[in-house]
Amino acid sequence: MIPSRDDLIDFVYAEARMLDEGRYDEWLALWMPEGIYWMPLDYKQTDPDLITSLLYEDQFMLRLRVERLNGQRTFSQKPKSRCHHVIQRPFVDLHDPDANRYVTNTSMHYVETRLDEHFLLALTATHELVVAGGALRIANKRVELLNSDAAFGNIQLLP
Amino acid sequence: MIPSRDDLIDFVYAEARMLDEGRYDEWLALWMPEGIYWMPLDYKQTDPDLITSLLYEDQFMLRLRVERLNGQRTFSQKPKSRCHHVIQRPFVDLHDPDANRYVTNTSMHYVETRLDEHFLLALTATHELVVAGGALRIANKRVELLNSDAAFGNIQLLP
Amino acid sequence: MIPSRDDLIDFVYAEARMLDEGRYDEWLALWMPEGIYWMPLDYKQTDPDLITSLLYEDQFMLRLRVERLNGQRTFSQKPKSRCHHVIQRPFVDLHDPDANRYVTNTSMHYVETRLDEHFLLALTATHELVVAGGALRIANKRVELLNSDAAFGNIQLLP
Amino acid sequence: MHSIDTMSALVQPHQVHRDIYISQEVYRLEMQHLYRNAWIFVGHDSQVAKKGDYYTTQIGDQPVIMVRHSDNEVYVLYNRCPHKGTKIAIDRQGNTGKFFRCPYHAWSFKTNGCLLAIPLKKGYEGTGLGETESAKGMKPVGAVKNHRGFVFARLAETGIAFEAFFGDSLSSLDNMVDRSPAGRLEVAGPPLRYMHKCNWKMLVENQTDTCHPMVAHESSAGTAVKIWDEMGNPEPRPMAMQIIAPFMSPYEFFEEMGIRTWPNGHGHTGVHHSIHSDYSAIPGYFDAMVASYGEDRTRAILGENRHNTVYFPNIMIKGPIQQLRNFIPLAADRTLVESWIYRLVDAPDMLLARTAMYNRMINAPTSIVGHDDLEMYERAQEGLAADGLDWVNVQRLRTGPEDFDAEAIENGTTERQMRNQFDAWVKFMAPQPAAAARAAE
Amino acid sequence: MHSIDTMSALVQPHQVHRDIYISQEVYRLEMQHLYRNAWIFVGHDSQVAKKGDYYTTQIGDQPVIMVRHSDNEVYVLYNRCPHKGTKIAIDRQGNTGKFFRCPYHAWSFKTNGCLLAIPLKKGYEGTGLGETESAKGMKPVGAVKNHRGFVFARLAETGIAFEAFFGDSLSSLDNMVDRSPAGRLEVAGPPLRYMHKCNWKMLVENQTDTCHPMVAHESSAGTAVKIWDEMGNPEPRPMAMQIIAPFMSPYEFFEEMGIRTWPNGHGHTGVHHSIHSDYSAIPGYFDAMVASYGEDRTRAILGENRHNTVYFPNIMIKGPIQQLRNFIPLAADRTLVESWIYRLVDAPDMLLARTAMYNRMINAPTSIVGHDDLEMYERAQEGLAADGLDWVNVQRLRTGPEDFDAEAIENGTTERQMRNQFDAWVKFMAPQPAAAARAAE
Amino acid sequence: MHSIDTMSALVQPHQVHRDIYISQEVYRLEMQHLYRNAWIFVGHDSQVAKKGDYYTTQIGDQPVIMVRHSDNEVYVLYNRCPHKGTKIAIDRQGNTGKFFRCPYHAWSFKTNGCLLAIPLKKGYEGTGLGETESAKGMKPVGAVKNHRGFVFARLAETGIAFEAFFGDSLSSLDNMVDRSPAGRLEVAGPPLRYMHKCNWKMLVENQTDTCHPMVAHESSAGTAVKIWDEMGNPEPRPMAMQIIAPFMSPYEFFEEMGIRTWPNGHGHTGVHHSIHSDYSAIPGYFDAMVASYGEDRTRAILGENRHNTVYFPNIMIKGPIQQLRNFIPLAADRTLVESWIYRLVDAPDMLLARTAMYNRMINAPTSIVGHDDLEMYERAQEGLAADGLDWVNVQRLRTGPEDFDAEAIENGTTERQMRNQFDAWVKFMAPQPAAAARAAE
Ligand code: FES
Ligand code: FES
Ligand code: FES
Ligand SMILES: [Fe+3]
Ligand SMILES: [Fe+3]
Ligand SMILES: [Fe+3]
Repeated sequence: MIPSRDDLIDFVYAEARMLDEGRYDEWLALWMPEGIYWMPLDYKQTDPDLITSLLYEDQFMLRLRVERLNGQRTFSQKPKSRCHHVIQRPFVDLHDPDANRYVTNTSMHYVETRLDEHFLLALTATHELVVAGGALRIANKRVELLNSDAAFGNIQLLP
Repeated sequence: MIPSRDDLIDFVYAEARMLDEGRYDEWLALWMPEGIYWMPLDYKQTDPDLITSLLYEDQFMLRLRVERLNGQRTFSQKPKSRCHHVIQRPFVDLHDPDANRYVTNTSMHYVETRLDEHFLLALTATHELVVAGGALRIANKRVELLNSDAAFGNIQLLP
Repeated sequence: MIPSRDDLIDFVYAEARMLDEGRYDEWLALWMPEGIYWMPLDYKQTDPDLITSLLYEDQFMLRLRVERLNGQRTFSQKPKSRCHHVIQRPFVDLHDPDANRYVTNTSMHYVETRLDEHFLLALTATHELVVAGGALRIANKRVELLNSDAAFGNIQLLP
Repeated sequence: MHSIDTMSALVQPHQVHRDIYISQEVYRLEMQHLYRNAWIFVGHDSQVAKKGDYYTTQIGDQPVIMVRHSDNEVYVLYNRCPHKGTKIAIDRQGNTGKFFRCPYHAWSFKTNGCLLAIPLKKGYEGTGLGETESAKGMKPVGAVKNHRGFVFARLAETGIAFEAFFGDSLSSLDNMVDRSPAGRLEVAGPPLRYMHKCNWKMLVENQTDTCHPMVAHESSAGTAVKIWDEMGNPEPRPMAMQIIAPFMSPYEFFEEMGIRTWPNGHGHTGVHHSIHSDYSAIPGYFDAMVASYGEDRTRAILGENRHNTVYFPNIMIKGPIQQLRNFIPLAADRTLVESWIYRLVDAPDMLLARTAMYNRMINAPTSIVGHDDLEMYERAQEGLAADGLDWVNVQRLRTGPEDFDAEAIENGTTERQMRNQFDAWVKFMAPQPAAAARAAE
Repeated sequence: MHSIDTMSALVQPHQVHRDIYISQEVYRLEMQHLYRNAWIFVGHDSQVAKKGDYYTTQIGDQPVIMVRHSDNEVYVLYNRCPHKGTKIAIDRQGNTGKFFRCPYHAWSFKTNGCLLAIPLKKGYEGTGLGETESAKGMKPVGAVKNHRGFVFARLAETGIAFEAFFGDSLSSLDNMVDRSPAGRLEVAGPPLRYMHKCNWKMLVENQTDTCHPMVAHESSAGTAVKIWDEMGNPEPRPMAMQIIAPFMSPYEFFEEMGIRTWPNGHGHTGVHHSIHSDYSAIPGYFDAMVASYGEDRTRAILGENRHNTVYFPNIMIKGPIQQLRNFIPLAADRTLVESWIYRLVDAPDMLLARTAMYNRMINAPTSIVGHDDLEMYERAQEGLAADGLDWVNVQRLRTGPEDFDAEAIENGTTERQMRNQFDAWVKFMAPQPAAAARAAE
Repeated sequence: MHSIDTMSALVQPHQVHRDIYISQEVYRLEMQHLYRNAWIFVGHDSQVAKKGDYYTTQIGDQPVIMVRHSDNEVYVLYNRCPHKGTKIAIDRQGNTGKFFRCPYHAWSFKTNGCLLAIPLKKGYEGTGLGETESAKGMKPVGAVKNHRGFVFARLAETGIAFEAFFGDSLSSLDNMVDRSPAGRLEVAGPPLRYMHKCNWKMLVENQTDTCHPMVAHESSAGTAVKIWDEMGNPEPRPMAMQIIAPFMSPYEFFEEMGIRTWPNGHGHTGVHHSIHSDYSAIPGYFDAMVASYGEDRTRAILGENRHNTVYFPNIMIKGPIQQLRNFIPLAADRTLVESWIYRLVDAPDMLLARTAMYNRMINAPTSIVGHDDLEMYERAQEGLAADGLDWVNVQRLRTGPEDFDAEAIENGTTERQMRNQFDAWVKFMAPQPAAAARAAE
């Protein structure tokens, strides 16, 4: 199966919706086993390994994050946070069926709220997608906050 | 006339623009006579009737709302508020020409401003559309604020 | 070359991305020599000349603005500001190949950040485009802030 | 600089000083004295129907938890762990089972606040923990009273008794409850939460301000009447029109409506009739009432059409539609208004449907009527910053000295109830007499 | 803790204490004393051209309305209803017809503030309302003066007279107005509104700070010159270059420009020439002036090229380009700058076009030149939090005692005008002499 | 109202008054006294490796610049221009070459702060500028000490000496540095910056609060263990599990871990072992250490597994993983936490990789473990507003009088280190003895 550019774009829209609707099992199922969710700390950071990131998580950590959200003793989630994306139409930066590599670039605003507080993050997501098992999958996802080096309070859900 | 998915999407974009440009007569004309504009108060609220909503308005109430905005003695609108939408591409959740039922789901940010104040609402709108008189019409519109149970000041215009 | 509606839309997306990525030389190259970037001060302002605007700049002023950003002695840009757009799908308001005139209308949110501060502007951009040298060019760009008459701190980069 | 001793100087019989609305110092003194000495509404016991159910809220600026204990009584506890101060509960409501457990170090407490257990307790042997306040557990407030489902509390250990504080004003609350064939109300959903950038007292005064509707609400109610006119006044008028149209009633209507004041700052509009009088009857309701109360008693109950009853200091109820509004003071210039509605147990749903419609039409942040009012409050909060005039006038229909310790009924456009509130304000801002204290024991 | 008595200690001849900029207490004292005692700019009478036209603004922290009364005079009233304090008008401007009507209970007032009517007035019979301040209506400020279209007001009932306060400094204002062949200005559109997170005095001082342009504006003006160079300096230079290039003038230019100070804190740069001197002539303008004034007078008027004239405490005008900047103090660390421009009646539009361009290029929140300055102010506001040094230095070219009651002209790089402002600051922060008060009657 | 004299009354041996956490007045007094008298962490000298390198930060509420001077020493200067107060540098870091230049009027300063030049200097001839503080340039702080790369400063001119203040507690810092085969650390990237709406002391106390992990972190660490279980506990456990699992260790583990306190408020957990003990060995590291130190010394260095070492008042280091956390007080209810990591020069990258992972997993605003803790702090900040109880309890394992001037080792679950901090808090909030001052000369 060779995804069209629209397939890639639809995939990114659908992924954001899964997160907003809290459909985390479906969301985890989108990932390749080696997939990494990376949110750099430094602006234009290139090294994920030897300097700190905000997130650099494999499937185990992502699963832990998701399961924790529903834990009975997860006090920072009583009451629960909610999140919401408004994403601009993704750019398809790479569409290479032969290499089975697809890359999109998406500007978005992410709002997270809990009780009477809420905050907005302006960010750009880069999705590395591949086709596996006849469907698109996330090989890697990089989320760059416009002000990644600013001071933040809790960011509890996932942009 | 059978609307394409793009027709549905274009309709939602066009509706938001009418509201931002204050073309309220055109906007009211989009509605079916029985159409209800519903903005729940409770998160995931299902009952519009026996618990409070933020808005649950029929065509009479919507017309009242619109006419009031231009009243000479409408002090809360001197000076006038302005509003602005940035909407994500709508999802077409239902496209059923046989039943003449069409449903879209749209993430959006709504900004309202007056004098030096302004606020942003993150919300998801669900449009129930039908074809009537050869054109798309709003059968019902549901607007879910991400933080519908938060405390708000005046929200004077319409998301 | 006759641009399709999608070409016009893609152009507006691409322009916003250039600004966010600081590709200013490319961006300046998009403009016609007589092109004016206008940001009115008054709501629905019609006269750019005899009352004040926030911006009404020709190519010389835009080039000055861009070169200043990288100056060694530009203290208000040490550290640098960053900006980010999330734009709604542009409306094509005019598509007139015969007159070689094309107009789009685009709702967008603009976020600018520096150090720990950031602010969001809700605005609507009107692009007047023409085809020149076989490519789309900006004949004029008008940016209307929803609250253009509000009080602002520094707005250092370009929506 | 204000102090507790200067407070009485802010109130004159015919006017009050603007600092009462704009001074943050006065606000702090209100929290320390008025909101400690007076009985404050906490919540409705149907919000904590089952044992272990809790609801987190505040009394003045004090975070508290209302909880149903194993003895089935409702307790009100400070929301503060006696170990290091952590709030025990953050959710607006929930069920904690048989005990509370602090999320930080797991000290646990019975639902009446008593300390239940401390992990690794041996660490406190020989430390004298037992002599500290901390060992007592979560502290309860000074006094709690559940009046037919409505829970009030007094923070102060001693002070005026519940009955002495409210006296005959409870007749409005009773009438609201009596309107249920079962004599019981149940909360219906969450409240509207409407933020006001103004002082809380402006909202309370507005509840008996009968000279503003035809002016301030002309934009909403007046337009509604106009549109209905253009539509040819079709009958029957829909609920929406029944609700909004009366806001345009003429001055005479409000004059004749009448206002009653009770001691300690309580009072109500609508002695003789109200904007709620002409709501069309709901099928089946009258019969259900008669079945419970008999016809005479039913007519007596439904005959009351009290409009707004103010319970000093900061709530208002509408008996005929089972609505309660809580004006929560957050700062001198910040008030959160919660608007609650209640179901009349055993009455037809249609009454609740009308009440829900009233709540959203009139009191939502999205309500056109609410916009009219908020605009006035926020304009006043800003206007009072002007040095042009230090006093706010409240003397309409005050032709001589007034005795607020006596119940009185007057012309519906008097500002007497506002004066009554300020009389009580001075009384409960002051140190409370030991006598009253004894009485409360 | 600061009090009115400690204020003079904050000012020394050669330096001022940082608390003058960063203490919120000092800010409050400024609002209560300085902004009451001094004459403050309110607006231009062309903003309220017709009877009933009003414009809402503030004097210090006082909300006021400037309105054209039926007698065609301009009145300045506190924007506060005498009933319960509601702001009478919220729009920035409008026309209220023959009277103001409060939106809350419809009390109405003539456009000079006098109470006109109260609905259901009989409700006040026998109440003694007549004896209250409220019965007088909307209160006017202490004194108002319309000087050739520019409206100033003094909040205090008594105090220094307008002429005594401004004296010969009015020559700058007069020159700006004289530049209209009709001797009249008209406001041209809304002002730029630029928020500064710094103290208002930093902005006022910057108006005569002639040692900063070549440094702080190198990034904008310097880059402009560089680019123009690269383009081969084509002539004629466009307006934009004529406007921005002079910011890079050398120190000598500013030294020779000269600075004049007048009593009571007023003063200006550009005694002999200014950055506005070399603006290219506008076709038809000179002839129009000669037609009105004759040639000699015309040359005299246009010969003045005063750069920035500071009217103490908080405005600056640029006569040659008809611009006025109002530095509105919102807090110790918050200042709103409004930049207004005016049309020279009967002069060619091209002059106004240049002025509009100057305004947006130099003073907009989007202006690269504005960015240079704001960065300095906000850095200073933060830097003054450092305990390293308690004083701000203002002693450039102060070689001995100075008498600010005498007009003086000095080297253009002196900080004398800053010192002059602080001399006036101490004077008008203090209680005003009764003598001056009498003089004002 | 609080004053410096009332501070000691806020601390009792077994409990501390809530105002220590919630009073903004107490916060201001802390800035004026505690943060002036104590030695505060500024930064690591590898952040300013080359001459002219600077780093902008703060000491308490004072903006300062750490800079490498031409003599290769690190200086700490107030970030404030002596002319008009402009901050000299705004970037978080940079290189200024041979001198600083103020962006407003171009006064320039050597990198040790001394005034270098003033443009148009003749303007100050005969003004007496030389006699002012301004002429001295950018003011340096009272005292600076670079201990093996870690730069500390004391704002006060006189006071306790560095060695007297830290004493034997430096053994933790030394051990962290010794873990580099080269005996040197280098900063690795920017710090995490995590905003907390709570008092800074809550965070410092939490560093030795060994009774909270198994409770507050059950949600994160407990869930990790559970998931790993479901996966059948595959070995070897990945780094992530090695890092997070120990948070669920039982009380016994923390009891036996032990706590040591030193005079002046310093102390650490993990005397005998810690949650870092069982990290799997990193290939090549041990050999590299032996090559530098020999085997015995290497075993001694790596044998130390101190968990958290608190350096009073506001930093914590983790020697085994080369992490430093700076709890920066912004207000009574606002604290910015910076979490820094360092590279062990000449050690394998894998150690730094593990440290970077620890930092993001445990201390990022996006960290699930961080969410657990912040929730507790912010709940406590709000809960302390409750009047229910004025005191915060700190008496675990305090069975009698304690002498904090003597080093002590106790059961790992004691709150002695918290008490030790408050003992030092009282000491350094008070005026410092001249004796100590002399000692410092
Ligand atoms: S704070 Fe509640 S148990 Fe420690
Ligand atoms: S407040 Fe203005 S009329 Fe009542
Ligand atoms: S403020 Fe630094 S040189 Fe003037
Ligand atoms: Fe009302
Ligand atoms: Fe400047
Ligand atoms: Fe922890």
